[in-house]
Amino acid sequence: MDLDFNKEQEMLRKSVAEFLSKECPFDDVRELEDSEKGYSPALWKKMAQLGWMEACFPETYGGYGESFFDIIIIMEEIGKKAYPSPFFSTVVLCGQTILEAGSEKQKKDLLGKIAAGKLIMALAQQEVDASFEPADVSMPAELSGDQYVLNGTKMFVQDANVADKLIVAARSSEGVTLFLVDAKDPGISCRKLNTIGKDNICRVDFKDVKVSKDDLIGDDGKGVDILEKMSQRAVVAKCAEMVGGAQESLEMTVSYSKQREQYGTPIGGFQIMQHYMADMKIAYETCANYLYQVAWMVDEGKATVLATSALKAEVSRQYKFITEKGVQIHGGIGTTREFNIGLFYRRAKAFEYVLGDADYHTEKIAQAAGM
Amino acid sequence: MDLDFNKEQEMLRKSVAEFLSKECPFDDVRELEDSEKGYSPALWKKMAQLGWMEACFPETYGGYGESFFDIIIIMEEIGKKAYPSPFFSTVVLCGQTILEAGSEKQKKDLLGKIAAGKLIMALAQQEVDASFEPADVSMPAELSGDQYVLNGTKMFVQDANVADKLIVAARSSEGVTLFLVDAKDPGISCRKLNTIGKDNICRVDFKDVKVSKDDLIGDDGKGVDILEKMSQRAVVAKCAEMVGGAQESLEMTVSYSKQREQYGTPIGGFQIMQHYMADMKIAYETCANYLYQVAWMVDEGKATVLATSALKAEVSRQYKFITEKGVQIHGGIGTTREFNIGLFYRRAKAFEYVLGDADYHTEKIAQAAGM
Amino acid sequence: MDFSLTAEEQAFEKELEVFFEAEMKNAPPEFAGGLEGIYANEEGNNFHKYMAKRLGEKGWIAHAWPKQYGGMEATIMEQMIFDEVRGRYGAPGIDAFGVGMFAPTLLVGATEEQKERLLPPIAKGEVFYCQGWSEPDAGSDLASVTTLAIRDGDHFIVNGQKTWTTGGHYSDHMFLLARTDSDSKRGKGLSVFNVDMSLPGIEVRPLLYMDGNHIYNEVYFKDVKLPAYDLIGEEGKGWDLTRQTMNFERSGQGAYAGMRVIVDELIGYMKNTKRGGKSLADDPINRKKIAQLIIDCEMGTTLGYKIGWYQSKNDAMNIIWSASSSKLLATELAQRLSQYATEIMGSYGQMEDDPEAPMGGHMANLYQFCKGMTIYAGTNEIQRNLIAWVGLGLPRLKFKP
Amino acid sequence: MDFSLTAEEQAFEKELEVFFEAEMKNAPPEFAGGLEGIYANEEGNNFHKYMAKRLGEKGWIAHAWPKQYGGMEATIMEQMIFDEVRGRYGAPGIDAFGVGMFAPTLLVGATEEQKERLLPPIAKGEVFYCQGWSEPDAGSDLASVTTLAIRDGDHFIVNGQKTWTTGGHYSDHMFLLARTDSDSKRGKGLSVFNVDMSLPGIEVRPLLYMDGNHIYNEVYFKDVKLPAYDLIGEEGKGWDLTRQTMNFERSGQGAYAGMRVIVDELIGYMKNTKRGGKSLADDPINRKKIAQLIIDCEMGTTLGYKIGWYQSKNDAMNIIWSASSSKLLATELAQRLSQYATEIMGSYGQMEDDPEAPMGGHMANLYQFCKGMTIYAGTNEIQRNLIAWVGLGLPRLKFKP
Repeated sequence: MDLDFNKEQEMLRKSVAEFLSKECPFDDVRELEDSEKGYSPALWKKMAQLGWMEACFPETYGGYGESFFDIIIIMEEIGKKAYPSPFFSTVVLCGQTILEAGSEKQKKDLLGKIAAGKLIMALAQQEVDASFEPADVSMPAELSGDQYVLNGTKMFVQDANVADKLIVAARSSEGVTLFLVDAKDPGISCRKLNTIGKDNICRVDFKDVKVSKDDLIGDDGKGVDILEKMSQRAVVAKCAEMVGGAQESLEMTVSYSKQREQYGTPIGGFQIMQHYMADMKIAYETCANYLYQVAWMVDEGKATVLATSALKAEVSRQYKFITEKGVQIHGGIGTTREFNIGLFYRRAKAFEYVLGDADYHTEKIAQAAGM
Repeated sequence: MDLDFNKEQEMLRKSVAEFLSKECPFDDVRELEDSEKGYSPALWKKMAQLGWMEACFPETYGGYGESFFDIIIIMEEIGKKAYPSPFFSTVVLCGQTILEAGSEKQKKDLLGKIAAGKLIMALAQQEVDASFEPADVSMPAELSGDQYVLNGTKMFVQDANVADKLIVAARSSEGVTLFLVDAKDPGISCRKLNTIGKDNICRVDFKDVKVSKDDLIGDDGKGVDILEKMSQRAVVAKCAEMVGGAQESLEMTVSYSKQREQYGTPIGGFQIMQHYMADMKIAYETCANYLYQVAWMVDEGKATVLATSALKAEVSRQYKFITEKGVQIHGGIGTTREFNIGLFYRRAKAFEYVLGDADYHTEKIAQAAGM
Repeated sequence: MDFSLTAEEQAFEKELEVFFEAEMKNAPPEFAGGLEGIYANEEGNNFHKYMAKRLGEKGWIAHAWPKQYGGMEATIMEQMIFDEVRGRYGAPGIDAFGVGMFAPTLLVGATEEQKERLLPPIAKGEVFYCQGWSEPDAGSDLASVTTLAIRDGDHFIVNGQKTWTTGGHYSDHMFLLARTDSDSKRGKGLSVFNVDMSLPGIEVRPLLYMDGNHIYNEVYFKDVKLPAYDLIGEEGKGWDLTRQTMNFERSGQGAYAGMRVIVDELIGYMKNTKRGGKSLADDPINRKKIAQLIIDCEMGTTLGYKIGWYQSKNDAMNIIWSASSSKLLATELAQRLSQYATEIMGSYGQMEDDPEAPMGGHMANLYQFCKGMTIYAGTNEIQRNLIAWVGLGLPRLKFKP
Repeated sequence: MDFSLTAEEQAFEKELEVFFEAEMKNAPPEFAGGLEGIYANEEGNNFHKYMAKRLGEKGWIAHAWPKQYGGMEATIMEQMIFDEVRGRYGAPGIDAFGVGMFAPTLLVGATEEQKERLLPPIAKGEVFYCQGWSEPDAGSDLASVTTLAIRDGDHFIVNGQKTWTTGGHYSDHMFLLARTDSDSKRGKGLSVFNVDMSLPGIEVRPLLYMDGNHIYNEVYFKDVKLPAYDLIGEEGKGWDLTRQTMNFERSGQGAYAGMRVIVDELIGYMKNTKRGGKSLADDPINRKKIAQLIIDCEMGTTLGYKIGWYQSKNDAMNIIWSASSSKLLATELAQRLSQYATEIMGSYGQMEDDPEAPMGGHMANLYQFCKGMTIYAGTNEIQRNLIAWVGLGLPRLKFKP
């Protein structure tokens, strides 16, 4: 057992942290949130140049790494800085799906471009009924000659508005299947929704969008399996972002409480504030520890549904708890757009919906426990 | 609107309170809990002499009152003193059932005896599967000539061990039906269970117990309706006992916290203790207010399932909360048999099970709200 | 013990229902209600002001005031009925600051001239107020305000900064707490003023809420010349007056009625919505959440009656802790409501104002705005302290600096 | 970052599983585990002492101690594995007071002679301790103990009263905190002693738990003559030594493993039980409760590893707050577990020891006993204070008297 990060990992963390602190301070985050694109193409290029995306894929496919912990570290730092970018959509949701199930050609082509910062992707799974279950995908993909034709609506597709390509889960005669689609296809229309996370969540409509048989990701009808396997990794990566945000929220709150005085004393001296912050610390520390353990399990191929679902359910709950108390301790200033704790309060809620909310994962745990 | 009790009610409250303080201090409560009978026959007689039971029934049937608030006041005071007696089983569960559905003869006979303190009764509804739903009663009552024959097991029958008569819910060919049974019938065996409330909860087995057709309470097959109507009143009465206990728990805790010193200051001065107690006070006050409102609704014939279920669900939750924090604030001494807060901590749990727990009533609320 | 309404009260309730039913048809589409509804945009604020005028015509703004100031001397019970029905319809029109806080302050502490001058415009729904209390370094610890108002003949010259000035950008007047003795400390040397917001030297700057809405403001005073006749109460005795106003601030009736309506709206949404082929209304976890919200609304409503009862008996001590309790219950219920609603809606719960958002996206906004509620008007921590001190008589420890 | 066990560690885990699997067959019927299991009755205590002896033979009691005192110098990791497996089997045999608190104190603060005399019997599982800390007026505020131990030649004469003496009625020795300087105040003038409970003048009186079980005791000292060689550490420096012991007290590994097993037992019960014709295991509300318990066990277990990691690096500051955190998590999980279990069982949840009680009625007992857990060994309020002060560096305010 060795519960420290190694030197290379610490270096990666430091470089990501320094880059984001310098290149995207919180004021820029707010600006990006309010922008139509919701991210900075210039910074995206720099991230690629620094090798962040390369770190996430094996050498064969244009990367140089394969340790899942590198993704965890990058996501944690992204979380700390509340940094908006299509990294999670592109590298994790789509990248891991391709890595899991893509053909050699797709891997070389797509992952190579992602690694080089030249391809942004988005995953379209949820539909109008908002079910998180991959098996509930019902949008039809009808075989017509050599092509599949997609018709229908996908909801809550993050970064569809800025993606070059989409992976779309749709139902063929064989079952749920994943299709690689050009985001600029004229049959596709995309509308960015107004969400609490201000984070490029889109509705995407498909009208007679044609997909060649070569553009299936994985076998026809195998979409549910692929998505579930990908989810194991993606859930952990998203939780890393949340845990990073929780850490930053805790730290900024503790620091504010030491400096802010009321009644002639720092508010962090009041017992009720101390108890709030003690609980916040416990929440953060237990989530972080468990995150690393589950990430290790994923890396070792030992991940279980119970563990990833327990992680997502608890991190969702505790991130909300930490940011809620964080705002409360900040007082009025914490509720404003210009103060940073609010960025995290909003993200805690937004991220709850990514890859299944607490009730969804809670039920998965019960199933995994044999009930 | 008039949210005060009237003079007569205040007098009744005072007389009940004084009687219990004098006749059954907490040390005696502990003794009664450990005794086989679980109550004091001598005090039962005195209660009758003081007219407590008479206060609960109309004049026609041997009483002198009919205000539901008199029952509420008596139950509140019983709750405050953690007083163990078969009052709830006899006067409320069975008394109200008879009042609701008994024949004139049964009312005159049975209620008169109850009012005179000469009859103790118990209601047998739940069965081995522990369902709270009257409609789930499955113990058979087979018609054989002029008689019904009862066979089976009833669980969690409070005071069956000291009752003279039982009202037994069993299933005839017409549906769930209520039977009046002599508790000393040789076909009946009763075993007192070891429970957290130390409160005469029994298992009762019936073997070929014969009941004459005259001893039905209400019509054949109408048991579910009768029990549900009775429950409206009985739930409120039990909640009154719980609210009384909550009040006493709050008061003894506040008073202890003012007097107990640690670190050179009364522990009630520490902010976290103050916040616990503020929440306890809100919990008690809101429960008490709502209790009176629902009691008024019952008295006016306006009671709804939503209101009584909301009351029981919330009072169950808050009584547990108040006593849990009450013990915590007392510290070690609060966990002992000799200190009084523990009596209430145990009762809060025991009473949760009476006439449906929080989950049961929560579901009833959802139904009543049209879901 | 009697919770019934008299025949007159029932008739009044009916009259109000008819009135609000009709008037709410004039609301802008997807009107949000609450502070966000009336201050975040012009349509909402216009509707607020329109409704205030209508209420003023009916005499319902100043319902319980003495007749000489435009009131109708209604009973507390009638006022409660008004609050409850208004809450049920989510109707604006009552200025929380002018009507809810400053008018009672005037009734308690103003001169006859001031009452006659200032109260009737409020009663008619023609003048709107904001609150000039908090400063960057004086939040919960309000007694440490530093804004100065220094007497200069028959004027006071004001310099300083106020913050969290809810609705300041739509207000005609402010009631200001400022230090009239520059050598004074804490509660001493403070005074209360009626301030015309159009005076030269006053600058109102938006302070955006975390969701981007403009509700709050910062208000800067630079050599603002206040006429001395707008000093309310005695010079230097403003702290006592303000502490009374704090209690006016904390009743919050009508909130429960409003939330109960939202719960019903949510139930309707659930019954009409399927996820994974199953009705949201059939999910036992959802049902449990709804039941708890209903319980909370029920408990809060009854507590509201009790506060009214205490008010009708002028039972000051009980009013304080019970009003604090109601502030806690209502604001924590708002948190729970927005939490549960946004959970029940699943991914739709993250949608703010958007054509596809369920319930107008108000629940995602409330999820954010409710965080302000547990902070403003006395943080919930302060309220719990108050309940402990006033309601339970627990000792107030002093700290060594 | 590596959570794996080495081959040796895995083999050790296996060995322990085989051992406990076999030994637990000797447990009395419906053995409850925990403090109630080993102190509430003679059968349980006999089994505890039998198991201690077996563990002593294996060398597992003193696993991590230096070899000269009967230890095996095992790693922290091996100790954690031991705690976890023992917890999983709910096995007794480790004296929480002698092994868990007093032995580490001796290792830190005793003379060579004392270590050689006192440690080996503990290591062999032959001598059992109780804790002589709390007094009626010194609970959380332990520094205010008043029991006196006044030097008289080569003895100390002890007078006073201790309380909450868990297992005092089954203990051979006590480690006592007493005041050796009658003029001293608070942390000064306190000393630690090893006390033979059979000395004349010591009286142990039962202090029944709320469920009627006999776990705690009051211990009265009347002119008890302690030999001076049983003074541990320097005279008058007992407070520093005790504060270190507090940290030994607060690790609580193994608790999560034990509770995880109870959760599985509960799941088994639910799958085999129907209510109103439906399996308890199919009820979504029940499923949610179980899931939350599993989450809590998972989180706690991983925190346990982290504490072990800090211990292995002698990272004192992190050990303090993380051990406090673990005490909070474990005790509040015990509350939640007993709460949920007694809810899921419905009316059966109220049954204590009874032939018809599910899971031996232990959940109704735990529902009561868990209240002690959040109080003893440093109340949960004190633990949260500690986390704030030590873990977050928040200021410690002083009160004016």
